[in-house]
This record gives sequence, structure tokens and C-alpha cells, in this order.
Amino acid sequence: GGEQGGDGKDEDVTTIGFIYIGSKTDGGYTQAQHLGTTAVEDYFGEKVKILTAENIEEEKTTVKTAAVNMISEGASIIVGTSYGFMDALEECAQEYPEVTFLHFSGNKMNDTNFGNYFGAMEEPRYLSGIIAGLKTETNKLGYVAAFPYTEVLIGINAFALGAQSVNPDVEVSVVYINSWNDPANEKIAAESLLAQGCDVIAQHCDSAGPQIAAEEKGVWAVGYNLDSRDAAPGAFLTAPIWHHDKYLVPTIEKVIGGTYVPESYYGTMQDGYVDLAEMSDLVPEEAKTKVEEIAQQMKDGTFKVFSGEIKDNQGNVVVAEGESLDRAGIWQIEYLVEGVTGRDN
Amino acid sequence: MGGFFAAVIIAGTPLLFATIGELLTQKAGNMNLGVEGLMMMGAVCGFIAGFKTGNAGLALLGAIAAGAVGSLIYAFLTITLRANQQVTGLTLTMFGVGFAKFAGTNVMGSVLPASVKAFFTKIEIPLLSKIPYIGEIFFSQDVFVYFGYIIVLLAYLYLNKTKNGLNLRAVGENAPAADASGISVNLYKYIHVIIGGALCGLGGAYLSLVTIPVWQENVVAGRGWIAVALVIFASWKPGKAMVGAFVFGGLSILGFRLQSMGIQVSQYLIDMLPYVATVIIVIISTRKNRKEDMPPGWLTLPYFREDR
Amino acid sequence: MEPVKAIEMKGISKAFGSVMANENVSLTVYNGEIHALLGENGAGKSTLMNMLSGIYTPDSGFISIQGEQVQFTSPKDSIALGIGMIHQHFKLVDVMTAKENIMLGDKRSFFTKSSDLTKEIRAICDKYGLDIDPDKKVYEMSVGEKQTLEIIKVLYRGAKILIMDEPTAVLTPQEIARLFQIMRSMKQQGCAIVIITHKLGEVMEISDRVTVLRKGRSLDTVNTGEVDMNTLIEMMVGKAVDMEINKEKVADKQKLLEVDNLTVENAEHKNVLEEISFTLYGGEILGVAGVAGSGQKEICEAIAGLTPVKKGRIFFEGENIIGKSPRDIIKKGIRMGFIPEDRLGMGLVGNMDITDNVMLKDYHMQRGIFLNRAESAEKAERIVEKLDILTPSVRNYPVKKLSGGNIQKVLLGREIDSEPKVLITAYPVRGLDIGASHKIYDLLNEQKIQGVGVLFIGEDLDVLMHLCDRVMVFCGGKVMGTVEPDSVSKEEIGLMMAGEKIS
Amino acid sequence: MKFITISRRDDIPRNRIVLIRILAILLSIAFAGIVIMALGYNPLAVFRQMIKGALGGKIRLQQTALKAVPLIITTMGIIVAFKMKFWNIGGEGQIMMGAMAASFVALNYSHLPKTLLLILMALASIVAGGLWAFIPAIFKAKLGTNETIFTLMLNYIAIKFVTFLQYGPWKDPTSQGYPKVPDFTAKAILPNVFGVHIGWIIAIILVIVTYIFINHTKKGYEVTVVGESVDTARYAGINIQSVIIVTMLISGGMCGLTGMIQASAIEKTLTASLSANYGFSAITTAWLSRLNAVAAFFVCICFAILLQGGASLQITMNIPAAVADMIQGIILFFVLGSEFFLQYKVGFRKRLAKEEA
Ligand SMILES: Nc1ncnc2c1ncn2[C@@H]1O[C@H](COP(=O)(O)OP(=O)(O)OP(=O)(O)O)[C@@H](O)[C@H]1O
Ligand SMILES: Nc1ncnc2c1ncn2[C@@H]1O[C@H](COP(=O)(O)OP(=O)(O)OP(=O)(O)O)[C@@H](O)[C@H]1O
Ligand SMILES: [Mg+2]
Ligand SMILES: [Mg+2]
Repeated sequence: GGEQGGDGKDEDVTTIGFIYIGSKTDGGYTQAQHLGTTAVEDYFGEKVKILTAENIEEEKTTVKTAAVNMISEGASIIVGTSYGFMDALEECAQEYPEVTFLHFSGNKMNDTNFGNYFGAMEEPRYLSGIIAGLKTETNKLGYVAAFPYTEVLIGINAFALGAQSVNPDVEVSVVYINSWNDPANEKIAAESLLAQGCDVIAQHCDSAGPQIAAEEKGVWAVGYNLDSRDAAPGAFLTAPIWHHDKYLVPTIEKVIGGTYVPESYYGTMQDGYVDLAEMSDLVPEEAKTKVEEIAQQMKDGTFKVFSGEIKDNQGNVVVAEGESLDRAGIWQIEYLVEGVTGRDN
Repeated sequence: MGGFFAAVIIAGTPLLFATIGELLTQKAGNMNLGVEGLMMMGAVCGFIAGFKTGNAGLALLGAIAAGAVGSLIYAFLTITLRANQQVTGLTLTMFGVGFAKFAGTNVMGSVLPASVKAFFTKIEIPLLSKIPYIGEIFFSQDVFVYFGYIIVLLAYLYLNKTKNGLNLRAVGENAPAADASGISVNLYKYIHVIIGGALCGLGGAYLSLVTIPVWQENVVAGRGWIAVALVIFASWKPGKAMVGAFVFGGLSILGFRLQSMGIQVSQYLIDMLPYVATVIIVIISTRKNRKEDMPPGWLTLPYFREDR
Repeated sequence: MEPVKAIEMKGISKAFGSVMANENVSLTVYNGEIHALLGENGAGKSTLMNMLSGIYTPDSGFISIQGEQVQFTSPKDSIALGIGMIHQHFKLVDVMTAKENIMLGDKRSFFTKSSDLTKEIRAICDKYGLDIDPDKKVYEMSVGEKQTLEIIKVLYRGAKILIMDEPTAVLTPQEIARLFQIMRSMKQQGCAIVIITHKLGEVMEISDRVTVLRKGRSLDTVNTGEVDMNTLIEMMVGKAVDMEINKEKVADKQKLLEVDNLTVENAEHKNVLEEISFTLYGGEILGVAGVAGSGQKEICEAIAGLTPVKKGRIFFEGENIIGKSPRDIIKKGIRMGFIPEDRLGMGLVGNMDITDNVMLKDYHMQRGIFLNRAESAEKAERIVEKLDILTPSVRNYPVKKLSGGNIQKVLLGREIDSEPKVLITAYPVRGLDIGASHKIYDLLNEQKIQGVGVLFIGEDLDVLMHLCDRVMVFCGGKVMGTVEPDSVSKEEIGLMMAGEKIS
Repeated sequence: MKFITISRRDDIPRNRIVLIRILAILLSIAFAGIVIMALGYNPLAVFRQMIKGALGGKIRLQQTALKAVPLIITTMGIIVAFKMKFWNIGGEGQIMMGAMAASFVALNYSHLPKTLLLILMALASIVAGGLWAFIPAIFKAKLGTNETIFTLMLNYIAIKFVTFLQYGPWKDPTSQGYPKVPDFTAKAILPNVFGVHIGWIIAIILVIVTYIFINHTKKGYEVTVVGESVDTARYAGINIQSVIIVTMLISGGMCGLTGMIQASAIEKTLTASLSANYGFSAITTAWLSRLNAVAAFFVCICFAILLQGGASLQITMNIPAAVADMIQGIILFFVLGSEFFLQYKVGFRKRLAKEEA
């Protein structure tokens, strides 16, 4: 049992602990995280030992217990992958200055051993919007979302802007399900959108439910988190996805090498951290070309998703002509753009 | 609108099975708070059986077996060993959810074979499906839904028209009296707790076989608890349970419908509705104070013949 | 030829924990015989019969039914052999109808709807002169109706052996007479009947033979015709007991309680007490006679402040106590031992020990927020000693484990110990054996001599007439009249109970 | 069944009970071990790791204590309600409402001095938790409404409500759009004593207070009487409604206080997942301790060890979390089952030889 803990203290082996909110095989959010983890394992091979803790509730004692257990197993790097882990990790970072903490989706950090990372998911979402805008026949797009708050609103807006860029008549309807992972309700929510005439369903929630709903109805879907085409091959267009390894591998390399300085990383298409899954055969050629064009601009750093003029769905100008939002600006979004119907809180 | 109500039936069917299952269990005097776990066990075993064999019948059998075995653990502890029912049920949920996640690891994200899915496609019942509105809502569904109707009918007939049903009610109402009348109290409890568990398993399987024919870990997502509430909502009557299951199913999707139609409602409020409704029903039914609407008199009480 | 032995029990022993409820007991009952089982409270009668009905399993011994040795594992086995038992605490399902209760456990048909059953019930009713509404719910039934239902249930099963555990304790004289009628007619048809009762008069009247149990052992079986009551008592108790009920005369009587024009409604707004007026004096025992449900329970509850009063006044030593809470009334010194149908349902807490039960009504007089059990334990010891209560301990031994008689003594002991001015006792000897009953009569007389006013609600007219100074007769919530026992006959009181007014 | 006889154990001396109990637990661990082996794990290693994971080292001990504290306090609340036969399974909701009220105070009155602020937070949580329990209590007292389902439903309503606050009106405007209630200021955070927040002292005090309350106070006596028989309580002159209401305020109040402690000392803010199943676990611990407050203290510690040790399995032994849940469930199953042997004696039915004529 515990004796193996000694390995972790081995000079040339670094133990890294990953704390997950769901299970590694949840088919969505956590599975995508875990893909990053296995990439780390593959890359470093014998030099690292990976510990994982899944189904960790966003409750501080639980999170800290997981972290402490990992540290006592020799972990010198802890990666927390849910927003709700933030405060626990912050405390741990104080209590264990010799351990490095990397936190996904948070906004807290310090200058010694606690950094965070996230990605410009708005970029691939915009691209997926282009596909949806060109694919739709009814000009009605559906979006199944978890909760109405900034991160989600950014995604909806980006998707809508992408769609509108190629199809000005398109409208996006949003349904919030108030849960991150309730496959049945996600599907039912998608069905209610389909019943309103939507023929492409995008999602910001964790299961393949919406895609299955679309497939059953004979229309199309955009996934999320990871390439989930197997769940609904008849509907899957593409999915905005994460490549967590693109952050984890170099960052962990830096930590091991002693050169890591905490940062608030925001990975882009340019970094390859966020991406669009390979487009399926259901995507029209026209869209593929358009997507590739814009994606290239994004990678070159010449394309900004939130570029004026943008109005919110109340008609107020939120980004003036000629301006565009930077990261800080994007993360202040509290509105839905014109053409989107959905509750704003 | 018919489409909405047809969707309501689909949302309500898993609840329906689990509610009837828990209803039978409670009629035997046992409150099983493990419904959530049983539904998970049924969902995963049904899925795996269907996935591995491609046979819908075996998928259903898998779900039934899982629910039955899960509730057998509960039955043995609460009936033979007279452990506290509530605590055992809570533990069963802990165990069942763990079991389902564990068992489902290897089939995560797998899609059910077409042969199984085909079995559960919508079938229009001749004649009945032609009735305006009603036909589209109730009789253009999958076999699982029809099976649900049959279960309700059977449960109703069983409880109200048969000797065994009468005996069952006696066991739940007054175990010593049932015993003294020559009814095998423990046997009745075992049988109905297990049948109840099997029905809960089927309820879970509806979610993993029909609603989402791709294995997803969280398929049940709290529906087991709603089923427990529904039993009380229905004041232990199968007919009302069916109405309740569809009402609660409807409430759970009503918010989505309204949102997608651009009508602004607080989803939080809608999410609370089933719970608030249950509370209100419980209050109303106690206000009326009809003995027939009360819980089985011996519910949650262990029975030992030599005690008095 | 010797008649067939319906029941033969030999060398039966049964222990509950450390209590030997039955020790090497033997009992033989023949077909066509009514056999009485007699013994003090806790002698082991119910235990013995429960082994015959499959509820308890004997630790050792043999049981033969109709000459065949048997081993019951459940009541089902016993029922299958034609044994039917009527338990003292009814084993009926409240929310079901009479008919449904009769059907329970029966396998004759799969469906519940059967007109045959109604016919069969009719036939049984006609044959034995019983009366029941098959569609009435049990919770709407009176005690007598429930008893009838239990009997019909047993008869419907075609029981050849009938066991009745204290069936008469809660019945009116008329109902008892009818029950005996049924027993005789069953006997005629060759059934074997065992009856447990504490009323010796009934034993003498109905039984052919008597088996006496004492302290868990079977003492002897005798032919009823060959013994008298005194012999039976001596066999039960082990010594001769004075069977007289004394009536002391107390000269100085002052008004204690005056009830004036009292009217009480039930939940359905029906008057259950109508314009009741009477006076209770110190130094007297005022009896209350009436068939069950004539308002006895309500008058007790009204005086104790437990039930709202619609109209009228109740004066205690000149002060109107209507509207006062039970606690206020307790503080004034009105004590009442009120034992409804279910002995542990009110008055005592079954799961608490004697000490905790003894302080039920005066713990609140203690100062501060803490509870002082030492005082109450002392009191409990005193009561146990004074009333010969049989218990292993006054601490950590729940009262529900005591025998019926002892439970009653705890209740009475507590009430008397609080030195009340008025003592209200509802059926204080119900279910008690002769010895215990007489002990209670003596205690009540003692209280009376000390100047306490006693309201005695009873069912046995003989006892009422012997014990009470005056008897007030209730019928349908009204007072039919108050009489001096010496100047009326039992029959006259019976007529008043049936609603005839005599002034 | 035919060859087995079961009888109630009566009057076993106390030391025997302890012995049987220990034996029962050992036996259930042994049986659970067999099941774990069947799952393909080495039971000895699993148990060793569970113990080590919960008790090995100061930090782990602290973490275990941090789990035990809310469990103990909630269990006390549950015990008081159960003593009155009020089946309060609404601990979760009462914790949430308590946390919510404490957070309201912490967020809006942070200008107050620390001690006063903390006391106000505690009071607010007690009142809120109490009121949340009071709602079903008043309906039970007035109408006889079934409290089991009522309290269960209120759990969900409370959690949904707090989620609503977290994502809506109470969202921290400075959190860059993240759905988070603002952090408490340092003044609103309970101090530590010996490395663990002061809640552990509160827990110990509450155990003693609850024990004395139930066993040695007049009110506690009334609670028991009302629980045993409402009619008897009426007869004894006890004001039943007031007892029900006071009891539920105490019960819900203690659960609410758990919420305050978790919000203040652990989360340092309000989150919708803060109740972390303590309300449900407390039902189990309350039962296993047979409603004895002092016994509950130890049961809760064992339970915290089970949870904590279970949590370490996936990290150190690479056992999936789902299996760890199953193992915990199995151990509990056996502990629950072993209770039977404390209360009943099982023997073999003697085959009665045919009697010679
Ligand atoms: N179920 C039981 N559990 C434990 N002890 C019991 C049980 N039933 C009876 N006893 C014990 O056995 C003894 C005999 O009880 P039993 O019921 O046979 O007495 P009884 O003769 O019927 O008395 P009574 O006239 O009061 O009804 C009692 O003193 C009691 O302590
Ligand atoms: N669970 C129990 N534990 C211990 N003693 C019991 C138990 N149940 C009953 N007894 C004792 O057994 C005796 C007989 O109980 P039982 O219920 O058979 O009495 P009964 O004859 O029906 O009624 P009554 O007490 O009015 O005579 C009582 O003295 C009671 O104290
Ligand atoms: Mg008896
Ligand atoms: Mg008796």
C-alpha cells in the first residue's frame, strides 16, 4: 500500500496530481481534461507519476483532502480542473509553498506557486457558428446551455456572431438547463429547441444528449469539450474542443525545470489550446473553406471574435464600430448579442 | 402542442416505472430511499446487456435483474436483519451510484446497437393512435411506454382487485394483523420490495436505452428522489402515480419549452416546482385527513413476531 | 370411547430473556369442550396460547392437534390446522372494511370481488346471531363490532379450535351474553374452545373445565362443576383471598367538583356530552355506569382539560376550571388516572422506566431547567413497595415489559402518590386479575376515607354497586339518573343504561 | 427459516453490549473484506490505506476532523428531532439555509467587529436553519403532515435557492463573470484552535449540551414524551405544539449552525455544494448511535474516517472513485446488518424428537 509513496520522493520522478470534478470517463468535460493528463503521461514517461482524484465535489474539505492526499503521496504539482476548486487550491498554495498549483478556469493566482489557465473557446465557437449558419435551412439555431453567466454567454455570443457573419438572418435560441451534466434533460432541452424549428443544435453542457436529440430528428449538432462524433454520427458537424496537453506539457516541463512563473494563461487557436474538432462530412464545402480561412486568421492573430459594431439583444451598442474586445473585455460580458433569444439572468 | 405532451410522456416514463416500484415497496411497509441507486444500477446493467448482446429483451432483463439484486440487498438488511430502512436506503443509493459508474467505465460513450434502438422506436397503435390529440400523445410512443401503461393498470388491478394485493396492503398497514391472518409477512415484503426494485431498474433503463441510447454516467440525475416524492404525491395510488409522473415529467421540460419559445421564466423557479408541488400536495392531503390517503400504517417499522 | 383431544400441550417451556413465561406447562382440551385458562397477570396464559397460534415458538415441549404432533413456524401453520385465535388487542387492519379483513390471508379465490363471500358472511351471521356491516371500515367500528368481526373472521376460516384471550374485558353484559351464546353453539358443533378471562363468574358460567396457571407453571385442571370460586382463587393465588368489596361510610362530605350543564362536541360537531350536571363530594366514590361510548371518555377528558368544552362550567372547590390548560388543572391538585382502551396510549410512556413515568405529571414543578431523577426514583421505589409492583428495577426497565396488572398499578400508584383531591379512574381494573383488582378497590377505598372524591368509571355492574356510594348512569352522552346502589336493582340500572329515564 | 429461531436479546449487561458491538464491527469488516477481494483488491491493503488516509499524519488528522465537525453538529440536530420521532431528513436544506443566512450577515455587515459579526452570523444561521425546519414542524403540529417527505423536498428547494443566489443576485461583481458569491472578509472567518477551526470545540460542547438536554433537562424529557406518545404528553399537560416547535428550532438550528461553520471556516463564502451530504450522512450516524449523543460523537468520527479513508483510496491505490463509493457502501451495509445481532439471538431450532406415547 502506502510504502509506494516513497517512489514519489524519488529525485528524478515528479509526481503530479490531477483533481477532477467528474469521472475520467464522463464523455465530456472531465474526459477531455483526462486526455490532457494522459498526454502528459505519454510525453514525460518514466519521469512523472500521475495521481488522479475523480468525482471530487466542489466543497473545500473534499478538495483539500484530495490535494493533501496527493501531496503526501509525493505530489509536487497539483492540477485542479474545476472552477469551484479555486479557493481550496489557493489555500493549499499558501500552506504548501513547495508545491505548484495549476488551476483551470479560475481567476486567482499568486506570484510563487499558483497559476491559472483557460482558453479562448470563443474562437472555435465562432467557427462552429459559421458552420451552423451555413448549414441551417430554417435559419434557426438552438443552443443548450448550462447556466447563464459570463463564460457561457461568451460562447453563445461567439457562436451567434459566427453564424451571423455568414448568414445575417440566422437566429439563436438558448435554453438553460441549470445543471452541468444531466444527459436526459440536455436532450429534452434540445428537443424543445428542435420543436421550435431549430435545425442545428450547439451546446455548452457536458453530455451528448443534445447531439442525440438532433440525430433522432434528422438534423445537425455541434458538440463540445471533445470529439464526440461516435455518439451521434448522423448529426455531428464538429465541436469546439480543448487540447489541455498544449498547456500542460510545456507548463509542467517548466515547473520540473524550475523555471515556472505563475501566470494567467489564456490559450488560443494560435496556441492550439482550443480548436475545432475535425469537421464531419456533413459540413458543406463552402463552410469548410470559410472556416479554414477564418481559423487561419485567428492563428495569425489577425482576427478578433468580438469586433464592432455589436449590439446586444436589447438594441444597445456594446462594442462600437472599429473596436474589439480583448480578453478582459470579453470576460465582462453580461449580455447576449442581437439575434439571440434567451434569458439574460 | 401535441409534440410537447408526447415529450412529457417520455420525460415521465422513467419516473412512472420508479414510482410504481417504490409504491409497491411502500405498500409492503418498506420505504426504500435507494431508488436513485436502483435506477442507476438498472440503467447501467440494461445498457451493458443491450450493448453486448444487441438484444432489447436481454437489455430489459439486465435492468430488471440489476434492480432486483440491488433491492434484494436492501430487503435482506431491512426485512431479515431489521436494519433501519431509511439508512439502508441511503446506503443503497451510495452503493448503486458507485456501482453504476464503475460498471459503466468500459462502455462510456458507447452507442447502443441499432437492433436495440430499433426495438424502442415509436410504434403507432392502430386505431388508438388516430384519436385526435390523445392518439398522438399517448399512443404514438415506444413499447417501453406502453409497457408502462400496462404496469400501471396491473398495479392498480393487483392492489385493488386481487387477494394478493389485499394481503400486501395488510402487510404494509398492520404487519402483526397480517401475520396473525396467516399471511407470510416477510415473503410478501421480499417479493414486493424486489419487484419494486426491478421496476426502479426499468425506470433507469428507460433513460439509458430510450432517452439517451449512449451510456452517460449521470443519466438518472436525481430522478430517483423525485420518484420517492411522487409516491407521496400520488397518495399510494397507481393511477395518481401515473398522472403525477407525467405532471412532474412535464414540469421538468416545461421550462425548456418556454425558454425556447423566448418566454422568460426563471428556470430556478421551474426546477423548484416539482418539490413545491409535492409539499403542497402533502399538505392538502393531510388537511383532508382521509385515512385512505395516509401512508401505510406500518411503513418503516420493522416487524418481529415475538415483539409486541 | 374417550373424546378426541383437540389440543394437547405437554412440557411446554418458553423464556423471554430472563423471564420464564412458561415452564413445563401441560394443557389438554377436548373437542366439544369449553376450557377456561385462569391465572394471575403474568402467569403465562397469553404466552401459552400464542404458542398455539404460531406467534411464539416454544423453547421445548410438544404440541399435538387432533392427535397429530405438530410444529408451528407461523400462524399460517396453525390456521391450516383449524386453530383460530382472537387476540385481546385486535389484529385488524383499520383502513380496510370488515369484508376485506375477513378475506385476509384466505386463498379461496384470486380476486377480491366475490358475492359468495358476502353470502357466506350472512350465513355465519344468521347461524350465530351476529350482526355486522361487511362494508364498514374498521376504524369506524366500536370495540364490540371489532370483537364481532374477529369472531366472524375465525368462523369464516372454519376454525375447529377457538382461542379467545380475554374477549370479555371490553364488552358490555349484553355483548358478553351473546358471545357465550356463540361459544355454546360452537361447542355443540364439536369445536374446542379455550377462553382466558379474569372474571370468575364467567368461568363458572361458561366453562366445562378450568386449567390454572401460576407463575408460568400449570397447576391443575379441574372440572368447573366440581369447584367453587374460592377454590379457584386459592389455586391461582396460592392462598385464600377476601372477595368482599367493602363500602366504608365517610361522614364529613364536602363539595369538591361541580359539573354544571356541560356540553361537549366531537370533531363532527355532534354532541357527545349533553347538559351533564353532577356534583362529586370528598369522601365518596361516584360510579359511572353506561355502555361503552356513552360519554365516559369525554367526561374524563373534559374535567382534565384535555378536550374543548362547548358549553357549561366545571367548578373545582368553587372555581370554574373551564378553559384552564391541563397543566393548570394538574397544579390545582385534580389528578386523574385515565386509561382508555389502550392502556399505554395515555397516562404512561411504555418505553420509559417507572422512575421516568412517575414524574410525568410533576416534573415541571421542579425548579430550574434540569431534571432531578433521584427524587422520582425514591418515589418510584415507594410506590413499588406499597403496591407490590413486580418489576426487576425502577430504572432502565421500560414499563411496557411489565404485566398488565403491574402497569396499572404503576399508573394508580403515581396518581395516588400525588395526594389528589379528586381521582378520576376510567376502567381501572380492566384486564386485571382478581387479586390485583381487589388491591385497587382497597386503594380507592383508602383514598375515599382520606377525603378524596373518586369518580369511578366501570363496566362491571356488580363492582359498581358494591364499591360506589352513588352510581350515575350515562346513555348517549346524557345522564339518565343518579342512584344509590342500595335502593335499586341491577336490572333497573341496566334499563337506564339502555336509555330509560328513572328519576 | 424453518430451522432457525430468533429471539430478542434482553437485559444484556453493558460490557457485553460493547463486546458484541466490537465483534460485530470486526465481523462486518471481515465480510466487507471478502467482498472487496471479490472486486479484485487486496482488502488488507485497502483497509490499511483507509486508516492511513484518515489518520496518518497531522494533516490528514486535521482533514478528518474537518469532516467530523460538521457531521457531529448535524448529527446532534438530527438526534434531537429523532428523539421526538420527527423524521427530519432535511438536514441538507437546513445547512444550506443556515449558510445562506450567515453569508448574508457576513457580506452585508462586515464593518462590525469580528466577534460580534461571528456571533451575529451564528445566530442568523441558527434562526434560518431553525425556521427551515420549523415549516414542516408547524404543519406536522397543526395538521399532522408527513415530515419525512416535507423535509426531503425542502432540501432541494434550499439547494436550488442557493444556486439561484450564487448565479444571480449574489454573484460577485468582481469575479470576472464567474458565478461565485464574494469571499468573506477575514473578520467573518472562524479562528483556528490547534490547527483546526474552532468548530471542533463547538461540536464537543454541543455533544455535551445535547446529551444533557435530552437526558437531564425538563425540556428534553418533554421531547421524549412527545416523541413516544402525543396523547400521553397532552395528558401530562405538556404544550405539544410548543415542544415540537422548540425542538425543531433546536434541531434545524444546529444544522443551520453547521452551515455557518462550513461557510465561514471552510468555504469562506457561500456555495451550493457546501452541505456536502452531511445532512444525509447524519441520519446514518444518528441511527447507528441509537440517538445517544455521546455515542454519536464516536460514530461520527468513525464515519469521517470512513469517508476520509475512502477518499484516499483513489489517489494512493488507484482505485476508481466509484469503487471507493461501493466499498464504503458495502462496509456500511455490513455495519447496518450487524446491528441485528446486537438485538436478537439466533439459534437453531431443536428438532423435537417424537414423543413416546
Ligand atoms: N413478547 C414478550 N416478550 C418478552 N416477555 C414476554 C413477552 N410476552 C410475555 N412475556 C413475559 O412472560 C410473562 C408471562 O406473560 P403472559 O402474557 O403469558 O401473561 P398472562 O398470563 O397472559 O398475563 P395477563 O393476565 O396479564 O395477560 C410476562 O410476565 C412477561 O414478562
Ligand atoms: N415486548 C414485550 N416485552 C416484554 N414484555 C412484554 C412484551 N409484550 C408483552 N409483554 C408482557 O406480556 C404480558 C402479556 O402481554 P399480552 O399483550 O399478551 O397481554 P394481554 O393478555 O393481551 O393483555 P393484558 O396485559 O391486558 O392482560 C404483559 O404482562 C406484558 O407486560
Ligand atoms: Mg395475557
Ligand atoms: Mg391479559
